Amino acid sequence: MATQTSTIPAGGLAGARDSAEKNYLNESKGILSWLTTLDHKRIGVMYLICILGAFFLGGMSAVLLRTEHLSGTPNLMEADAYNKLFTLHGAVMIFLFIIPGIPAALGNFVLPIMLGAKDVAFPRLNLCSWYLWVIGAVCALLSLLLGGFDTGWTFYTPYSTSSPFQGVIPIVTGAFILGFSSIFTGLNFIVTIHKLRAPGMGWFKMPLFLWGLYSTALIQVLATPVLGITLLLLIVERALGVGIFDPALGGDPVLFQHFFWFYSHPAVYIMIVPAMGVISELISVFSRKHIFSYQFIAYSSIAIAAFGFIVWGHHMFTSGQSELMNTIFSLLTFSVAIPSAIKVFNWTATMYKGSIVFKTPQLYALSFLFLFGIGGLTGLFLATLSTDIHLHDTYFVVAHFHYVMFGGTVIAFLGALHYWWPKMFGKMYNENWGRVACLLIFIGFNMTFFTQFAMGSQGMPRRYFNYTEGYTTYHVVSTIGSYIMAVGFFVIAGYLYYSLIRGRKAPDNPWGGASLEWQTSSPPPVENFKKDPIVGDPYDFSNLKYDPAIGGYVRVDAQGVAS
Amino acid sequence: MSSAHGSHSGHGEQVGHIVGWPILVATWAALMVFTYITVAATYIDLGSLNLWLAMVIATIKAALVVMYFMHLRYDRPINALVFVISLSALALFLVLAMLDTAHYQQVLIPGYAPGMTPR
Amino acid sequence: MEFILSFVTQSLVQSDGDFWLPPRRSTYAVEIDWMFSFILYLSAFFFALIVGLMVWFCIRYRAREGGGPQPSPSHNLKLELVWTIIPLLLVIAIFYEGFRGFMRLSVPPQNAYNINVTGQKWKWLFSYPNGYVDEALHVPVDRPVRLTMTSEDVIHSLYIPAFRLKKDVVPGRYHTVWFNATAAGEYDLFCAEFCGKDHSNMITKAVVHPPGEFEKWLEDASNFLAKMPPHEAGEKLYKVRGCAQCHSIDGKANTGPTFKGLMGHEVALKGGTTIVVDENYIRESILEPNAKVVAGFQPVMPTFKGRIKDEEITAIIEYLKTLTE
Amino acid sequence: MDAQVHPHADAHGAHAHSPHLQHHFDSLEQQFDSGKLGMWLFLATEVLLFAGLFCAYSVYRANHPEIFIYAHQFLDKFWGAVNTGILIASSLTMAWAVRCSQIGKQTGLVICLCLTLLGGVGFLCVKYVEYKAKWEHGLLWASQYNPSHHGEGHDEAAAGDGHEDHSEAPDPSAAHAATPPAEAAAADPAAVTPTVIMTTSAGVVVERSKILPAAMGPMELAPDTTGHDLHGKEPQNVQTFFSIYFMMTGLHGVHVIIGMLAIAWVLIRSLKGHFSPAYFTPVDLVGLYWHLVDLIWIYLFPLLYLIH
Repeated sequence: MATQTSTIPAGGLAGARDSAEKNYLNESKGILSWLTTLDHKRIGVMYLICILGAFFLGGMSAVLLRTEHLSGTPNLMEADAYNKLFTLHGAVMIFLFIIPGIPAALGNFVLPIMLGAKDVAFPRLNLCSWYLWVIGAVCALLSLLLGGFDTGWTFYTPYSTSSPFQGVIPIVTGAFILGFSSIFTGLNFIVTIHKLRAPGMGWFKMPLFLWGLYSTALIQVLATPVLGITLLLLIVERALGVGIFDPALGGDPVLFQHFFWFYSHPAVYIMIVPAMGVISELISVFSRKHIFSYQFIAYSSIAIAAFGFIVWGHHMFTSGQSELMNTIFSLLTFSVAIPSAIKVFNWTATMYKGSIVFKTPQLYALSFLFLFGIGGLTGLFLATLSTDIHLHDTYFVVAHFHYVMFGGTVIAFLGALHYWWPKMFGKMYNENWGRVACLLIFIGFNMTFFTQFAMGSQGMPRRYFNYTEGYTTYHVVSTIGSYIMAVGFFVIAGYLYYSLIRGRKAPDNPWGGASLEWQTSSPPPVENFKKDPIVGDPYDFSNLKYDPAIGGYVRVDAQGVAS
Repeated sequence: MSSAHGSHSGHGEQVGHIVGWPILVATWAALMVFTYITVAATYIDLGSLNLWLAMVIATIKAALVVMYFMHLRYDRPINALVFVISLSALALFLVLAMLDTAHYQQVLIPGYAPGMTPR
Repeated sequence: MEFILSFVTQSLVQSDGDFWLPPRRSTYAVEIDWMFSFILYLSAFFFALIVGLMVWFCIRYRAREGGGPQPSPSHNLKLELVWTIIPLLLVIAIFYEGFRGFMRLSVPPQNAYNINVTGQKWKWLFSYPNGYVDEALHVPVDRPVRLTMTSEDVIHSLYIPAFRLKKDVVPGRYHTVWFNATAAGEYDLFCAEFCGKDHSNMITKAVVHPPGEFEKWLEDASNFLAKMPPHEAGEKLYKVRGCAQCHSIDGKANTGPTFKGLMGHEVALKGGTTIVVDENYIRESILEPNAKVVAGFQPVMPTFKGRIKDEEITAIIEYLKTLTE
Repeated sequence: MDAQVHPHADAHGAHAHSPHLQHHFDSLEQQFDSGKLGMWLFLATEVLLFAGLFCAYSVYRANHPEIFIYAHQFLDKFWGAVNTGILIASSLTMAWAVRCSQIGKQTGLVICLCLTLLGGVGFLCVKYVEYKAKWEHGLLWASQYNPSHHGEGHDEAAAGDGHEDHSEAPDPSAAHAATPPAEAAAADPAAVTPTVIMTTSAGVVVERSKILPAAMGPMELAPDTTGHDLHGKEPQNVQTFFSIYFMMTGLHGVHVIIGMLAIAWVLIRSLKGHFSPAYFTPVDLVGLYWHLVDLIWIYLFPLLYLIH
């Protein structure tokens, strides 16, 4: 390929692009060339395909779960099937979709380009991460074949060591392997950001998305190994009877919860911090205005990552954790509210006096502000000791984390997908359908989960197959909402697929973004840049002008042309 | 081999720090001495100090290994920072978990282990 | 401040639940609900502020033909400090109030009436001071009650929404909680920690008796041997005295032989002999369980000698007879 | 000369670089630093992987010192010390191997790597001897913990090994004297209630029921037998120590094996002459890993073997 690239005169294709142009997608052909690729962009695309598959599986199980709840009596499945299904939904969504979602799929694609690098620091390790993801997914499927698992994604002992279903060990093994996939991705990103920034790309010249990914990677590297050892202990506990967590053998089940949440709370920030990074990009680009207070947003990402390590005990307020630790963890938990609030205020301030364009990604960003606002604020109820006692393990918690994980991360993921879709595949999608789908998802989401706040605070416990009379209306409204959301997702799948085969050719810079990925072609060449990109302020849009002829933005000032 | 070296010599820089053999041997000797001390110390009853003494010696040994065998003393500071941060996370985990378990001991049923084989 | 607080508290006591919260039926439910409402209004304010600004900016600054962004600063330290420090003070206040409420509900009063609770897959057993065991929680109104809870198998969690009370029930530990019910009635009692197949059926009632009636109920209920037909009393004993843990009634062997069709049938014993199960064998097996162990089972049953009355054994035998028909 | 051909080595056409330079790096120094940083991050994850076990250890030891004091005597200080020596020596040879590769001494590199590998083999052999002894005495993790000859188990182990350490090892009875927590617990009726001790009608054999007492209502339980009938010697839940012991040494052993595989890989490459002062990163990184394995053992040895 070196010879191929050298035959194309650098920069000679700026105006006249034709289908013969080489890019990372058509540079080599055949499934094998993808499966053995070391190109971060291809690995990102492979991740994207895989996690969308996982998202489909998790989403379908959610729809089935909601359907079951149309009435308080069994109507679709039996209790065991329900329990396995909600466990599957949780485990798939968390381990296979949300955690790798933004970092591994989209981050992999754009991180090196945003840095002006040719690839991540360790391309082989990157491919290895993807294969580990696949192996983890295979373990999850294997566990379904072996009878499934009904422990909940939290695998609390002693239930998980005594559960009658044989799928527990395979899924725990799968989660263990997925943990290493996540660790290697994080490790790769940290080294890449430290060592492979293009000349002139200082830490504070990086787009805020990269600060988000960097913070995420720190958590991945520091917290995930603890999940590894926890799951390893769980496997030997169940297979061999090593009684460290099982009270029947003299172990301590509350200690397991400490172990589990030491990872799994920071993991919540693995899920949300990259989403926050995405929103920083979208709000700024589509308001055509410099992000408000870059440094506060950057530091608040790091702060969230750091505080994330000292708040895990708030999952254990009713578990038998000592009162002292309940108090300490409650106090520490509130610390996370501050950097989150700073971010939200700064995003809002960014829009002030902007020139706001309502493209699909921006609609997702606005939805994010709305939904994450609710998700974040309801966190206050759960961080407060006295109210958490009542709300713990009810649908209030379910609604809260769906507002953060779905209303936050998935919405940001969709925003990011729409934002970088032209860059990844070189095709534009239909804006109008994009807006319709966003609206459907927004309405469906609020119907599904806002009702769950009320139902939870009224006392409906989570993970319930049946429910008592009083909660029927809530459940029915919630289920209808989930159907509306499902329709929204099918619309997205439809027009994105259509864009791949029939979509308008995407310009290099359809949104007028100022970060480096918009300086290369859509889709980018294998080596990311044909000529060295100009590193500048990633939120300075003053020298980008809309050119109706190509349907995108071009640089207008002399310096840009000169280099 | 020499050709590879030659092609590189144009850069003129040696990456990494070479630790001299006397330092390696001295480190090894110190580690052996500390191992002897730590074993010997267990025969003196110092109460709870025994544990702390053993941990202090182990930490000195670990520091020797990290600084000289692992070159951290001569390495880029970022690598040391990574290592220190990982140890801080470890400490955080240990301290908070121990603090909690120490406080909830009184609600535990002593010796509860009904699943153990009868003996 | 105190006045406002007591006013709000009063009005909350009068009201009977709302859109957000179920009826409040314990003393500290009032405090928790006050806290809930405080956070709710505070959150609503901030949410309205953010979304209001967002919508306003969207309308006011939507892109117009030819118009770019207006010049505005991209940072402002004073503003940053304001929206860092105000939330900080607010969350500290919330933490402190939540902490005080938590401490009050963590420390049971000295004179609390104690009831022992056992969680097991998938039911609750409540053991009263006189030794009587019931499957529902019965408590007197206006009297502090302490629950001393443990589990036999996996983690459960005792949850009574009307009392705003929740605590995990963990094997190998005794967790205590307390409450003071403020009105007579029947309230839902849930298991809130996932515990397997029938987790969502692990529901019972918390029955709050009007003044003076709890003692009467307890006496009546404890006297069930005299009041119930023997086989019904035997069934109750089967459930609450732990037989059900090892002896099924559906024909499946568990830790011990099933009770289904046991009475009157011949069983093989350890050591090669056989015996016909009759009243005497049942009685012996309860009092000296390891004297004649059925082949294929471990001698692990505890003795009930001195801990079970003759009438109770008779009732259990009567119950076993019904399982053969 | 160099069998290691990087597919991207020449993609970066602008400058002529060492064949060891991958296409996405600008200089060997950048590549080396990246590798080092990556390895240190990986070592950080290893530290946190072991963090879980150290945490479990600390939690149980802080709350139940009697278990650890009693149980550690079944571990053999002598073999533990031997293994510490072996690992430290192998760390020296590994560090020396890195030095050899840095200054281009091929033979030295190969010899040092072989010696390091030998150290790993030695360590595993000793571990085998130790595990075998535990296995024979039923001193295993919780579900398999079934010390065949109680008390004697230890004596045999002591007699069998015949190392001078044992002559000085505390008498088992001294350890048994250190059981008051168990007895104290047993004397407290509230604590007795839940313990699973039942006398049979004969009143002689003490049997642990598998049935949890709570099933009978927590109020009026357990006849008046007290804890020392159980065995009178051993604190409760000694199995926890062995669970932790096997998990810690087992996971460490796995790391030793992985380290040995990595060293073998580096050895093969060094035999092929892949390394030079310009390119020795794999030796260096494998060395870092091996030192970390040593580092963890430096803590495991006093924590498990040298409990006082």
